[in-house]
Amino acid sequence: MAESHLSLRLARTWRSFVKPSICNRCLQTRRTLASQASAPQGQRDAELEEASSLGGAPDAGSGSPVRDFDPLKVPRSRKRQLVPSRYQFRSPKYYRGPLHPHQPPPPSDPASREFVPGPFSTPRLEQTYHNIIAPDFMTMCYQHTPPGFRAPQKGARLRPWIGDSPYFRNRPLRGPRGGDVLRLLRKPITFRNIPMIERVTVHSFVKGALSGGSGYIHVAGMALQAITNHRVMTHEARTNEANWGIIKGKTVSMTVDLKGEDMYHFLGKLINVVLPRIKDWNGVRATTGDNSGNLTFGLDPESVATFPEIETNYDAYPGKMIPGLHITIHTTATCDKDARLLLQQVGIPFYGKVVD
Amino acid sequence: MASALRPVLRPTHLASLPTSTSTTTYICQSCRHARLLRRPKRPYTFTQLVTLSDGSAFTIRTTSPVPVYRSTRDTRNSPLWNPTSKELLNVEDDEAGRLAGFRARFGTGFDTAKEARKEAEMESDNISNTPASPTAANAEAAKEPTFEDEQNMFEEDDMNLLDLISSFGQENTQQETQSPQPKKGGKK
Amino acid sequence: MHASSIRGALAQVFQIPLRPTLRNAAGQISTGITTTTTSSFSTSASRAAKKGRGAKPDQRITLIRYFLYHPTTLTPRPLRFSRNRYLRHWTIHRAWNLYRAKVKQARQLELERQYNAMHAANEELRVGAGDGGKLFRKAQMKTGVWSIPERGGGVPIEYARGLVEWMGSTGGLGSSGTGLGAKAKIWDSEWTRS
Amino acid sequence: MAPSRAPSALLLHSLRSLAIEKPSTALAIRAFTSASSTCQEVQAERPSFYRNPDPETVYQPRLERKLARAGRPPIGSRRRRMALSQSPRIPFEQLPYQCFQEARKVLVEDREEKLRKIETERARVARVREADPGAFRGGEPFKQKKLASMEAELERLKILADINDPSVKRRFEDGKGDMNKPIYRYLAERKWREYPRKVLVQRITQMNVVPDVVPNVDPIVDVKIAFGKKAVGSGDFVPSDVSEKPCQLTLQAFDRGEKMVTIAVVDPDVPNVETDSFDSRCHYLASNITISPTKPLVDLSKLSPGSQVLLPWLPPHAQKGSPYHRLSIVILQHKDNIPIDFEPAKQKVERDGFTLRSFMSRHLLTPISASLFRTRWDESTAAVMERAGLEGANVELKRKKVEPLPYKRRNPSSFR
Amino acid sequence: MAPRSRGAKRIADALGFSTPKNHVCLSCRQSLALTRPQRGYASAATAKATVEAPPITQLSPDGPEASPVPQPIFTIKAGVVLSRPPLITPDPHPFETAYYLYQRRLNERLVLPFTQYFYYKRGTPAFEQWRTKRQARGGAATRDIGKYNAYTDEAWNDEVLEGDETGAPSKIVEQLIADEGRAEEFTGTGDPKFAGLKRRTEADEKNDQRSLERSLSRTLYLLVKNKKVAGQSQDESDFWKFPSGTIIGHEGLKQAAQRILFSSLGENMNTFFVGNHPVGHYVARFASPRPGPPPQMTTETSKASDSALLKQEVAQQPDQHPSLVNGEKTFFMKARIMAGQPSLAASQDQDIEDFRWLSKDEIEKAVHPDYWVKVKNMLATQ
Repeated sequence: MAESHLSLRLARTWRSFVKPSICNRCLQTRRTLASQASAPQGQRDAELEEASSLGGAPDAGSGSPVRDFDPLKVPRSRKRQLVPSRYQFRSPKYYRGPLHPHQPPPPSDPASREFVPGPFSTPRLEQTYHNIIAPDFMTMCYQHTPPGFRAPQKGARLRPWIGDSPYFRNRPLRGPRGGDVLRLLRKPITFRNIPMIERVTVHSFVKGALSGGSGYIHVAGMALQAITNHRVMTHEARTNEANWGIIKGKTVSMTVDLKGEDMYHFLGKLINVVLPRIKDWNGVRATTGDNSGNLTFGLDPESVATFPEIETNYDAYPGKMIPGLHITIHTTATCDKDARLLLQQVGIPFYGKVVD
Repeated sequence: MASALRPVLRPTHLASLPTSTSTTTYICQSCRHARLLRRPKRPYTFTQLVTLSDGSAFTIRTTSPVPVYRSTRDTRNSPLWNPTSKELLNVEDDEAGRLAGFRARFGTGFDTAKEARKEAEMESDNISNTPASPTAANAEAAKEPTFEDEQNMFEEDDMNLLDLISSFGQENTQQETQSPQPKKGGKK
Repeated sequence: MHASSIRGALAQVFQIPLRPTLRNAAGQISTGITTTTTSSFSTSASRAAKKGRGAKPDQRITLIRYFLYHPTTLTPRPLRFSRNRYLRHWTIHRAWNLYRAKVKQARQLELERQYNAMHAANEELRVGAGDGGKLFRKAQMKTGVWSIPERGGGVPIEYARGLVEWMGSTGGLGSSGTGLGAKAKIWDSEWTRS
Repeated sequence: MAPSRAPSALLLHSLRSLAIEKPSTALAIRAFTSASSTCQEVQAERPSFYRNPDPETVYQPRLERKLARAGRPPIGSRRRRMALSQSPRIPFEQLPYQCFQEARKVLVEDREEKLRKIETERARVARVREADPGAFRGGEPFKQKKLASMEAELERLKILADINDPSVKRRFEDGKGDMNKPIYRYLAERKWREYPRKVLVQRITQMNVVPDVVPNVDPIVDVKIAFGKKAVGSGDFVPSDVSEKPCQLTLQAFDRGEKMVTIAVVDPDVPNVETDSFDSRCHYLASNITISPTKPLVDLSKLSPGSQVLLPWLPPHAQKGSPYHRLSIVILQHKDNIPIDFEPAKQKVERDGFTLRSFMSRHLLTPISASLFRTRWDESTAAVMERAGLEGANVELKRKKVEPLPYKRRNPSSFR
Repeated sequence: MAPRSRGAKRIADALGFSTPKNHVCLSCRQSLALTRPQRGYASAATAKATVEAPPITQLSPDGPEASPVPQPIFTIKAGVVLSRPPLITPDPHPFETAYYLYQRRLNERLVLPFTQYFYYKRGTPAFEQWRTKRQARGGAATRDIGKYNAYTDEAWNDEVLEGDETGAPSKIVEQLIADEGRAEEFTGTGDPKFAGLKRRTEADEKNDQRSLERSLSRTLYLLVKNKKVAGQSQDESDFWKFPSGTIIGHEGLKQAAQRILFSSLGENMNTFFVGNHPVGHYVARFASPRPGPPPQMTTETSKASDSALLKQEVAQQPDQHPSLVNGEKTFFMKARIMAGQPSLAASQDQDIEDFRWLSKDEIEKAVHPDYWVKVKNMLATQ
C-alpha cells in the first residue's frame, strides 16, 4: 500500500515539476500581484513590530563609537567596583517536577547546568555523505514504479487463528510463518529515506577487571575517552556467572555513544588512519549485521594502540591494559544490505560470504 | 495531570570512573523524588591537522595535544584501498620498517637479483607508455623531481656497489632520524 | 568503594589538600610526581594494594586514576551572562537553527530534483523507447548492487575516497621521503587499465 | 552590566512594577539601552546634571531620591545605571561582535522573505474574500473555512516575521509588549502555558472544581484574582473581611479580537444539615462583559447593575465547624459573542441551589477558564455575616458522634 | 531466484510484460488504462523503435491502443554523464566559521581543564616547549581560539569583534603548522606558511578546463564537442554535449554506455557506473525526418537536431524509406571517474574534436538552452 501512496504523490509532484499547469486566471493575478506588492511598501503593517532590530534599516553610519569599540576599555578604566548585583536567579541543581516554582532553564539556555556548547566544526565525512554518497545511494537503489501503479496486496504479517475451536475467536494473532521474529519492513528508497549513519557505539568488555581490580577499568576508560572525545559509561554485571568469574554489581564493561560531530570525526579517523594499519587485514566480514541496519566489527588491542591519540603518549598506558573494542555503526537503513552498501561508500572494505 | 510525567531518559552517567554508588537509573514513570541535573563532563579537545601520506590534509577534533599528525600509513598508500594503482603494486609490504633499516645498514646488495631486476624494468616501462598521452598533467609529471630515475640510470650491479658505499656514508644520519620515529610508533 | 574514600586515598598518596584550587593543584602534582620518584612510596593505600597483588602497583595506573578523576572536581561553573550578552547568544542560537534548516531544505530539494529527473527518464524508457520495455526491464535489474567488490558488485573501494580540506604540494613524508610518500598526487592522470 | 537573564515569573512582576517607559519620541534616536551622553559629555554638563539628572544613568542615592520625589523614578538597578553612565552608548543591534552581526544578517534576510510571503498571503486573502461564494464547490461554509485557514496562516507568518528579533524579546521580557501585536500575544501565551497554566489546571483538578461546578474546562484565558491591592493565587484562603468587597479579575485572553463573557462565582460547599450533604450557592453572576487582550481588567464592583450584574456580590462566609468553602470563579464565553437578553435572565436566576450547568445550557455558554479561592470561618466572619444580614453566624456545626456497633462475641465453635 | 531480481520480476509480472506472447493481463490493463488519460506529457502513441539489428516491426505493447496517427520513429541512444566527485570540502559560509569560533570559546569556559601532565612529563624539554607556547597563546591549551584564557577574570570577554580572522580555517591551519615547526620539510613548491597545503591548484589559476585538478570543491562533468559533419547546421555543432551513441544489438543501456565511453574517449579511465538505469533523458525531434543512422556496427554519428520544438507533427507517411528517423532519445547513465583521464589519441572512432571537464554553472553557458533545460535537473550543484 505504502508504495502506491508514494507513487501517487510522486506522480503529482513530478507532474507539477515537469508541466506546472498554471491556468491563465492565476497568471494574470500573479502579474497584478507583483505590481501590487511593490506599491504599498510605504504602508507598514500595523500588526508587525515597527522598531524591529531586524528591520534592515541602514545602521546610522558606523560612527566613531562603533568602529573603535573595545569592550575592555571601560571595565579597565573603572576606579572603583560597580555596586554588587542584586540579581539572584541560579539554575536549580535538582529537577523537582513541572509544578515546582523553581524551574530549571532548558538545556539550550547557556545558564543551564546541562548546557553543552554546540558543534565546533563541519566534519568532512558529513559533507562527503551529503555531496557524494546520498545521491549515488539513491541512484543505485532506485526502484521505478510507473505513476498510478499499485503494488500487489501483500498478506497480513500476523496470521489469525483459524479453526473451529471456540477459543480461537479473540486470541491474539500468531507470529509470521517460520518463527515469530518480525523483521523491519524495507520501504523503497526515495530521496526522503536515504539511509544515513545515525550513531556509533564503542563497547569494550574489560576482562581484566574481573580478577585484576579497578586498574584495568581506569586504563580502559582513559583509552576510550582519548579515542572518542567522550567520557565512558560503565556497566555492572547483572548476574553471577561463576565459570566466567563475573560477580553481580562489579563493573565489567564500558560503552560510549557517539552522535553528530564526534561520531563523524571518530569514523573519519578510524577509516583513514587506523584500519589501514591493521596487519594483514582484508576488511570487515560481510556477514556482520543484525538485520536492522546496524553493523558491528571488532578491533584487537594492537590496532587500538595505533589510534593517534594513544600513540602520542603510548608509554603512559600500561601495555597489557589497553582494551579491545567492538564498534557498532547504527544506520537508519532497515536491512543489512543497505547498511553494508552505505558503509562501502563511506570507505570500509568487506570480505567473505555476503549475507543479506 | 499534576504528577511529573515528564519521561526522563537519563542513562546512568559516570560522575567519575571509580563508580560512585548514587547512579541515576532510567526513569520513565512519574518520579516523586528530585532528580539531580548532572553537569556534563567532557574531556578537553583540540583541533588537529591530520596529513595523509599523499600530502592531503584535513582537521579533526581530538583529545591529543599534538598540532599536526603526519600519518605514514593510511588509505592513500594502502594496497587494500587502492587495488588498481601501479605504484602500490611493487612497494614491498615493509610494515615495521625493518627492511628499510637493514638496507640502510647493509645497502641493497643482498636483495635477490631477480626481484631487483623486475623492479628496475617495471620502472622503465612505466615511464615509456606515459609520454603517449599529450595531456598537460602527464608532461608536468615527467619533469617532476624524478629521484627514483637517477638510481635507475646506473648499471644494475654498479648500483648495488654504489648504493652500499653511498648509503653507508651520509644517509645514516637521515635514516636514524627517520627510523626511530616509526619504531616508536610500532608496537612494544 | 565510596568516591570520597578513593579521593582521600589519592589525596594522601600525593600529599595534596582535599580542596585543591587549579593553580596549586598543578604545582602539587608536579611536586607529587617528582617526590614519588625519589622518596620511598610507603603509604598505607599502596601497602594494601601490594599485599593484594604482590607486585608494586604500576605507578602509571595511579597517574591515570588521578588524571581521570582530578579534573572532574574542578568542573567550571555554569555560565552567567548579562542581559545583553544573553540576548546576543539567543540571537546567534536562533540564527544557527534557521541556517541549519535552510541548508537541510536545499539538500532535500537537490535530491528531489535528481529523483524526479530519474523517475521521468525511467518512465520515458519504459513507455517511449518503443521496444516494449525490454531496455527498461534490463535497466531495472539490480544484480550485484548490494554485493561486495570481491564478488564483482557493490561499490569499488577507490570510489570511497572522501573529501579532504587541503591538498599538499609534497607527499606525506616530505621532500626528503622516498617511494610513494614523496610525490604529492592530486589526481592520478597516468592511470592505465592494466 | 547587571547580569539578568530570562527571568522566572517572580522577577517578571518586579520588572513590570518598575514601569519602565521607552523614550517615545517620534524619531527613535536610540533603542532602549542607550541614552545620549557618553562619559565625557556627562562631565561637560556636570553642573546641569545635578539639576536634572537623567533617570537612566543616575546612581548617587541622593539624586535618585530627588528624581523619585520629582515623579520620575530611576530606571533599572543602581548597578546597571552606574555601568550605563560609563559605557559608550552603542545601540544593541550595532554592537560590532562578529558572530552576532553574521547571525543578524541571516535573520534580516529571513525576515524580508517572511514579509514578502505576508504580502502575497494578504493579497490572496483579499482575493478570496471578494470572490463570490458560488465560485466555490462548497459554497459559503467552504469559503468561510478557507478564509479562516488563510487568516490563521497569515497570523503564523506575522509571528514568524518577528519571532527571531532580540528587541521584541527584550520588550516582551520588560513587560512592555503591545498586546495588539500577534507576536506579543504569542509570547505571552507561550509563557503562560509553560508554568502558570499548569498550576491553574492542577488547582482546579485537585480541588475538584471541574466535576463539581463545571463539567470540563480547558483554560485558554489567564485568570488572576485581586482583592483591592492584594493579589490572591488560585486556591488560596482569603480572610472573610477581605473578600467582603467584590474582587478585581484580570482575564488575559491571547487570541485576536474581543470576547463576550459571563463571570460566575459559585460556592458548591453550602452545608445542608437535613440531607447531610452540600448545596451550591451563587455568590455573584454577571454577563455581557467584553474582554480583549488589551483590556483584561474586569472590576466586579464597577459592572453596571442595569445591564450586566444578574446577582450582586454576596460576601463569602463559612459557618463555624463547616469545612472550607471553595469559591470557584468560572468564565463562560457566549456563543458567537452574542449578548444574552438581560431582563428575562435576571428574573429566572436565583441564588440558592444555583446550578451552573443549567445556566450554561440555557444561555449556550462554554467555559473558557476557571479559578478559585477558599474561605473558612475566622474571627471576622461573624461580623461580615451580621453586616450582610445573613443568619447562622451563631450556629456551630458539629460532627454527629457515630456510635460504634455493639460488640458481640463471635461463636468460637463455628470457627473450628 | 535471488530476492533482488525477484523484486524486478514481480514488477515486470505486474506490468504483464514478461508473459511470453506480450498479452497484457486484466488487472494491469486497468492500471495502465488509469495511467493513460493523465499522461498528457509523453507522446500519445508509443514510437516504433528502429533498433539497429532486426527492426521490431510489430506494434508497441499497448496492442489494443494502435492509434491511427503514424508514430514518429526515434533512435535510442545511450549517453554517459561522467562526473568527478568533489575532492575537497566546499568553502565554509562566513556565519559557520564565526559560529564555530564562538562555540569553541564557550567550550573553553565549560570543558574539563586539560590534563597536560598526562601528555608531557614535567622537566622534559617537550614540556618546556609546550609551556612557553601555551603562555604565548595567553594560557589556552588549544590553538584554534586565539589569545584567550578562560580562567582569568576577563574571561567574560570571549566574543571576537568584526573583521577578526581567528576563526578562519586557513588561520587555524597556519597556527597548527607554526606550532609544529616542520613546515619547511613539506613546503615543496607551495606556501611555507601552510607547509605547502593549498586549496587552489595551478589548473585553477590557468583555468585549464581539460585538467581534473581544477575547482576541486565542485563536481566536474565530462562534455565533448563532436567534429563538424557536413549535414549539420552551423550552430548545432559548436555546442557541447554529453558523450552519447546509438545502442547496437541486444546490449543494455549500461553496456552500451561503457562501450561508447571507452571507444570514443580511450580506456585509461577508472570509472564506476552507478546503477543500471538512466538518471536523465533528452528527446530531440528533428524538424524534418532524417535518414536514420546506417545499421553498421561501430558508426556513432550523433546528430542532435536543433530540436525544433514539438510544433509540427510529422504528417506525411514516414514509411516509404524505412531508415527515416524523426528524432532521437538519449538516456543518460550516471558514472563516477576515480582515476585516469580521457585521451582522444587512444579512441578508435576519431569523431570527437575536444573534451572538457565543466561544473554545473559552466555547463549552462556551454550547452544548447533546450539541452540545458532537459539536463540540468540531474546534475549536482555542489
